[in-house]
Amino acid sequence: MGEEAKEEFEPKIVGFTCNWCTYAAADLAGTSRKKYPPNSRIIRLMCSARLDPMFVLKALLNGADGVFFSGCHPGECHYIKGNFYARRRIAAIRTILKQFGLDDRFKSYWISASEGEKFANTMKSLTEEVRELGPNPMRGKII
Amino acid sequence: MKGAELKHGDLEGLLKGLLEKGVVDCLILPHRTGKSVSYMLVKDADKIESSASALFAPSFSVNAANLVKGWTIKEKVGIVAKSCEIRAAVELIKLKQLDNESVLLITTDCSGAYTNQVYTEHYAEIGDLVDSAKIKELEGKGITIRESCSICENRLADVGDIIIARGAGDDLVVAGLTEKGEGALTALELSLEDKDLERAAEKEKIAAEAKAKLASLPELNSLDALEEFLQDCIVCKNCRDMCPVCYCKECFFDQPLGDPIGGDLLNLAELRGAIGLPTGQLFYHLTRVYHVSTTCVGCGACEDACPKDIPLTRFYPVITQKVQEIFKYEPGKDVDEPLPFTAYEEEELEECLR
Amino acid sequence: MIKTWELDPNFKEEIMKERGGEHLTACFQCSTCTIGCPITEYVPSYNPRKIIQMSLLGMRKEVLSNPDLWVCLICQTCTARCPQDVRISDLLSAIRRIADKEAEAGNIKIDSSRPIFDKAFQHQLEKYGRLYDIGLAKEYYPKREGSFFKGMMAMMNDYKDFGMRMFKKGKMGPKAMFPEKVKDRAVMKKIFEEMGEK
Amino acid sequence: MSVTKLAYYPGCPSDATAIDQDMSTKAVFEKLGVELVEVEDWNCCGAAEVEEPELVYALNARNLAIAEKEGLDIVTPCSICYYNLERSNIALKADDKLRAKVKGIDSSLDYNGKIKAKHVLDVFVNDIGLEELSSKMSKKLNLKVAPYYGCYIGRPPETAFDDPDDPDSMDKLIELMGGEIVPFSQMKTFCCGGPLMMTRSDIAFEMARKILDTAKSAGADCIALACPLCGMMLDGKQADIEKALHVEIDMPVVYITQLLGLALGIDAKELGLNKNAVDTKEILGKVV
Amino acid sequence: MGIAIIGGGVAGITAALDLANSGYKVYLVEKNAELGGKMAELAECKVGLSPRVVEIENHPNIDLMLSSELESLSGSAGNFTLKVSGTTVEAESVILAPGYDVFDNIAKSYGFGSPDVVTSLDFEGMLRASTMSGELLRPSDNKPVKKIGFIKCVGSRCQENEICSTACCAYTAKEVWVVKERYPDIDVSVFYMDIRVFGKDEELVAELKDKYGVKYIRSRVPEVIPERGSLKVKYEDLKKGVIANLDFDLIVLAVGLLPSKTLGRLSEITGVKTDKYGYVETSITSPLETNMPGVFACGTATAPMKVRESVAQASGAALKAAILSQRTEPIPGQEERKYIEVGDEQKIGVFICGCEGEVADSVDIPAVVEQVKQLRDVVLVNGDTNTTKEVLEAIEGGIVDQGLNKIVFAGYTPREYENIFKDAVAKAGLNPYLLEFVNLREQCAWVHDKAEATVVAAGMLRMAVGRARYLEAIPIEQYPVIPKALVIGGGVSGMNAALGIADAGYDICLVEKGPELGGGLRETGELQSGEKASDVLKELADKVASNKRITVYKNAKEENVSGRAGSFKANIVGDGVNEEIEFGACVIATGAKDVVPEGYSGKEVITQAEFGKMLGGTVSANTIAMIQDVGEGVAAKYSSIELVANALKAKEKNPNLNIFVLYQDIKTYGKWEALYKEAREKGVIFLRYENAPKYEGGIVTVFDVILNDDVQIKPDLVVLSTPTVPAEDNERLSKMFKIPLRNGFFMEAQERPKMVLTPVDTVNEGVFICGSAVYPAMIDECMAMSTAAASRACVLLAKNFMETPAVSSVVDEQICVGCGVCVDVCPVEAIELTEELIPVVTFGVATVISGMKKVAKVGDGCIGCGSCASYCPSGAMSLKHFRDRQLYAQLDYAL
Repeated sequence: MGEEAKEEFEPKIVGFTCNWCTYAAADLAGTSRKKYPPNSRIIRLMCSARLDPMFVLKALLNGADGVFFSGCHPGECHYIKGNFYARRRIAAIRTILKQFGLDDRFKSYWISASEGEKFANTMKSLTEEVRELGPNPMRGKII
Repeated sequence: MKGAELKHGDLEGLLKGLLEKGVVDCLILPHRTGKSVSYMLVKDADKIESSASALFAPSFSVNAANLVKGWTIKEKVGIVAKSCEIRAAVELIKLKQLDNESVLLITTDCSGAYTNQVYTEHYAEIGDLVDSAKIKELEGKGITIRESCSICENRLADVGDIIIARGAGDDLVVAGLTEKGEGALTALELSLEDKDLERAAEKEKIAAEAKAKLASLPELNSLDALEEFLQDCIVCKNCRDMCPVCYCKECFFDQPLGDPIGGDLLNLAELRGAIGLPTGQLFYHLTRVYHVSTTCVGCGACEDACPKDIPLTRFYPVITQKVQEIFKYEPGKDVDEPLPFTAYEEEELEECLR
Repeated sequence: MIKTWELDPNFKEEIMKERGGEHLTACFQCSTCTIGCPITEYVPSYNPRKIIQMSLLGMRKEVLSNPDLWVCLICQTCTARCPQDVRISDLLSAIRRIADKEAEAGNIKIDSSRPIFDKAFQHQLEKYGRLYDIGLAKEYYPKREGSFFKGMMAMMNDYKDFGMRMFKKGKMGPKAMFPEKVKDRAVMKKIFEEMGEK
Repeated sequence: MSVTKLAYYPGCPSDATAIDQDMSTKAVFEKLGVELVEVEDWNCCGAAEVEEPELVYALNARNLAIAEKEGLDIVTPCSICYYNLERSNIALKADDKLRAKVKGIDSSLDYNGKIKAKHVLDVFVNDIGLEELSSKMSKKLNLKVAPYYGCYIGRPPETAFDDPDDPDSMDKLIELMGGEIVPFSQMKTFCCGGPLMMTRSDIAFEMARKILDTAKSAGADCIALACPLCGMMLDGKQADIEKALHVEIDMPVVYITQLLGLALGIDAKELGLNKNAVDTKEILGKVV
Repeated sequence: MGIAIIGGGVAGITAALDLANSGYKVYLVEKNAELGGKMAELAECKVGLSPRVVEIENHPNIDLMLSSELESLSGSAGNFTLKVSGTTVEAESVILAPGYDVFDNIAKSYGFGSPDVVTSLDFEGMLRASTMSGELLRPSDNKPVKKIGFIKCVGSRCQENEICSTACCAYTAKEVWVVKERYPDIDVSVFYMDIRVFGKDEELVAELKDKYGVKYIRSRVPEVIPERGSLKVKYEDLKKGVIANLDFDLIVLAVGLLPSKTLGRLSEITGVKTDKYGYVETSITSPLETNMPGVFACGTATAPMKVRESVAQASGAALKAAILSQRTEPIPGQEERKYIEVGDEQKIGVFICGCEGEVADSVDIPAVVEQVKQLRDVVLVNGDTNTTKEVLEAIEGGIVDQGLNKIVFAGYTPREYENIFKDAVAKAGLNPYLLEFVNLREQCAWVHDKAEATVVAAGMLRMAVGRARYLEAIPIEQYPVIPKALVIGGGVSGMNAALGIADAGYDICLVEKGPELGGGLRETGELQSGEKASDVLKELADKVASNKRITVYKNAKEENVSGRAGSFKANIVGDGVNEEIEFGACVIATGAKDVVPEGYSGKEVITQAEFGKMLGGTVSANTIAMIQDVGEGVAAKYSSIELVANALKAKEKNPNLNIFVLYQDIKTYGKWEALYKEAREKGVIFLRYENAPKYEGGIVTVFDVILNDDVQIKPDLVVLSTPTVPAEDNERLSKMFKIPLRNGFFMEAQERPKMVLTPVDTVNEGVFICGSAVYPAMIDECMAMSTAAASRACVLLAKNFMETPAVSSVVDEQICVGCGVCVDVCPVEAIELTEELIPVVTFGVATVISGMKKVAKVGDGCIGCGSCASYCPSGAMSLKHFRDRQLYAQLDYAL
């Protein structure tokens, strides 16, 4: 892709966050007025454990240029160990995505409720990384 | 492990003994139907005859585990099958689709199998028994084993309760891998002695060949490639139905759970200009490969089942193996090992996350 | 290595008996005194809080023979700022008095000319009731230098310019050559006898 | 005006090195209409060299007792004298036993704790008051002044009459006279080194230089101060400091009483301004 | 009648809500025009506090009296008459929560007055401003701040304010953390004397030092020197033995706390005694009671403290006040609610609130309204509201008048406001789960520029409308609340909690695993206040024994806990008991235990507790070495206090005793600072070390950081302050009650980074924690916390019924094949496989007659994490309100 096209490309990113850590961190980023790019839409889950890898697949097949997931740091889950299970599922789906070179479009983070700054910075770096990847080949495809 | 040396001719007696001594209440084992081989459920020991030719027949019809999926009755069933089938059975035990207490898993050595179609077509050349030399020889004639078998590293029996290993010529070794297996053999009044059936060198050789073969297969390394690969797919879901470890009673894809309703479809179409109507091939196969990612034994039943002859072996086992690698999990190996998705370690997998 | 059993645990009480030393133990080692002290810039080893800690522990000899005791300006900065009202200026004065007594008794040696100066100063007061600069100098310099001659030389050195300057400005006239005396000198003597260092 | 008559305690340097301060103090009070009665046969306060507190108390009990007999509060232009007088005053007032002990030395030390000890600066700013002073001023001082307070005006807390870290009584007075305060807050209460002058002149000189330097680089026309020991260090010894430390300073140093005298229109000579070690002529030129 | 609460800060707010929510009439008197007190001034606390303020403003049981002051009080407990700014209020009891004032007599040496030297409260303001601008600017020249120095203990632990202000260490850490989080490049140094933080705060400080590279410098800094455009701070570098200095461009003075200026007058009016520091006088065994019966005090009225402790005290005071009062008001949410039938027709109403400019300033609401209108089935879009009140009214109107059956609300974060809006929707007759939240303020308006924010807002609303279509009315089932509580742990906290709940009129099962009541306090000789621990225990135990409402089980354990808030079941198993009990709420008060640190052995080595007991008899020693801060475990909050109290008692017995205290931080917080001072004055020698002292051959060797030298002591007794570890049972209880632990101690529900407004609540509603089960605490705190836990339990027990949690998993039994993976991945063991006999099973090619069918069943314990739903490949298991299709809808519209 030419540089020019890259310039104009605004990635569409969808993210799943757990209610207790990362969603709270996003709120904290808000109360701290941390600006970050407007490319991500957040879907609130109660726990990382609710992340069904099908969501990731669906998002990517629907043309999301990036998908991310973020929850409490392992060991700090509000639901005691939800994120330990989530981590395994995420690892599995990443491995599958890797086969098709899609793993770069799926990011996972651990951001705790107190890490508002980290959330905002993550949104920045995520947007840049996805912008660098260019559009999802599935974008615009009718599926 | 403890085992006993036998001859091919002893197998019939051995299996009959299992029924007669009450070790199992019934048996599922391959039997010959003309040139072909399929499975039968035996209650009457007299129905077992000259098993050796069927037992080691290099043919794959269905995965035996698929036949016992949902076997939750208390009567004990012995299952005699190839490694990939027994492995699938073990996974089903973990998934509670089979009760460990009511099965006796007997694994036979496999040298690789031909599809039912190839086998019947070339029965004359292939015969009842093959070995690796024979397979090579036939390959020269364009008669090849199933692709899933050619990339299988687990052809030698090494899982289940009892293994039946082929030696040179007519020699066999039968050995118990588990307490249950050894108990069964003891009940058959076989004099058991310590046996070393590791067969490391042989295993390594098979693995090397399998790896080489795998490497030679075209790789599906992009979404475009996958799209092209699946272009003939009609989402008939036969692959799923024949998969031994796809165990749902009603598949997600047979339910309206994910489908938009009402004005939503139009809202979406309006937003995007056009939308495909669910459910797409990609979503179906990618979801399915995730669903079986830790349990897939690589038996190739999916490929056999595909009416469009899509070489699904290049998709399912190839990908699932990679997932299994990150969990250091070998499906079907040990009935007590937890499924990867039901376990965790507090610190792990950081390299698989980003 | 400080071996506490070889120290004098009563030293803190000894200090606290002195006027000004009463608050010694209130110290919580916060370092306010040391940080704010103007002298530390010139005498880096000078550390009031360390002197206090040593005193608390009973390091009597080390504290009393510490020459740093004598560089205190009594500027009261530490006293004003001390959050625990330790009154460090007064406290150090109390310690200096003990040191002085010990030195008088020959138990320690003080490596500072300040006690000599202070004493010389006090002698003027005792004698005249007021400060007599020349008397002070005449007593201080020889004692400091160890001989009359050296003392006179040192005095000359310090005073030759200064004296002339003062003289020129009418601040050190002939009148200054003689002590200004309090009339009731008897009372001065009595005061020093009763309250002075014994 | 609340104050009309005070007992005056000049302190030892008043007839020698701080004669200028003594002269100006007397002149200013006279101009202000406050009668100063010199404490009869006063004795030294003990300065910084008498370390024994009880000795200080006894010495000052005598001075206080004399003033008390006159029924007058005692005022001094010297900060150290003030400190010793007032701390003795406080100690004697608070401690009956101490008072008895002191009285036991000699009946002339019979002090009953009826009077206050004051520093002249305190009297100017807080007793006479800025308004009153202002009304009597006839001259404006077009001077940039570094007000130097030294130790005993804001410290220690019990005798202090100004803020320990940022005193401003002199500032207010100078501003009232039309003077400008140069940035000097860091040095306002920094010790001049005086107490070490005779025993560690090396340190004393460095400390004094720091004050002088600061005033100079702040652009001051002069330093104003209120203590003869500070005067000795900063003015009297300035040339010695210049010589010893190889610097050139040439910073006039004047007593606040001298400045106040100028503002009140008193003749410079009467204020002893010809007696300051560093020449003060330039200052005089800025009095209009 | 009712309860009058004086002070509308965080303590007053908390007490008011606890009382009002359990049916008491509350008069909340606040002298300012707004609620919130000091907390509203803190950088980000306002956001956390506002939902509570909204709740109070809309609460039917609270008479909010703003800009009002108490003028007089007459009458007695149960019958007070108050004059509040001219109005007469009748109350049965009074709670004083006037808060604190900030130390303002700051020494000029700190350069205070220079624009770049600010107090911590000013700094909160700067942080708030930086929140808006994105930059932390130096007040003097508006240039970005690069180096900040925090100076602690300004106006505390000093002559003007003798005691320790307790909160400063923690709030400084919090401010530093905010700075480093937001501006990692800013260099931060903190000057301190002792770091007096505990638990989570302790971890924060460690993190600040290690992870964020904040320099913690041990020096009480007396002056800030402006020099060449920067601010110089001198400090003592102990290692090098020199006075060093650092330059900063901003100095933050961590100013101390003083009793509220209004307290003096309140004391005159009410007759409540204050102590010598000006705080309300309370005792450590009854920290909430004043000398006036019926008048209680809480929060910083009683001593300087943090928000967490204030809030605990406030809840506790609420219960104390409630016990003296009559419940007269209905409990909100307990009224009969009928929900309209939602037909097939989608009638989606969208409400976008300007949030008093907080949204409207960034988002072009009319433009968003236009876009949302285009979506099918959206019948109403309202973008005209600006306040919570307005939007709540509009929503209610939309439901009642226009028959909306799906509501999308766009405004604040659901994390804080969801309950208020759900309640409003429910009141209007719509099932509350037909409400969808859009977080326009926190996650859009505050983080995006204007043009972007409008685009994002429209996108977020599309997602919400998409999801709203699939929302289901979740049947809300009610179940009766069992008016009975279980208290686990028979120590002081447990007994006190049990007595509190019993006094409020509920039956209690008090379960103690040991043979005796009393817990850790049984190991204690005297309390820090001088009272005999055994007397205190006896009094409590007698009260417990004679209280007919309390059934005590000793040598017993609770097992098989099931159920949920309001209706739990458990078995009490123990000495001759195996009883099933039912209870509505549970208080866990398991305490903690001491461990003897390793590396110190010998018969002359004893623990502080043992020494405390020894002090009851004779102490035959000439030299004692007390060692603090050694060993694995956490230092109890009372550790330093116990140490100095014991040292003092020992000195009292034998003034010639040489006591050496070897320590890192003396944490005599609050008024206990006086005890530390007394210990020093009595001649106890304190030696500060950095590396743990050694004890070998009868000699203690410690490297004293002040003297920069090894000091050796030959003690006759070595007294170790024992670190504390959690009670062994915590692990088991954590699993059983599904409450996460932190370092083995129970975690409170709200793990917000900066404040804890519900310190005794847990993630498992209906289960409360207190005392040393949370963090090893002083007896006064245990008392306050246990009363708070009792109070929170009583708020729940006061209800007639509870509603089943709607967000829980549900299984489609027709689809479930019983693979049991859901059982394995459920973190709280809420799912079980049930076996059902089935007549015919067909599998593969074979058919057998008879068989068992395994089906997953979701039990009451489900906490709604969704782990099961995400695994289940067939979709047989799903999480209500987070069903696949609901999430897919969001996904569909996100792109």
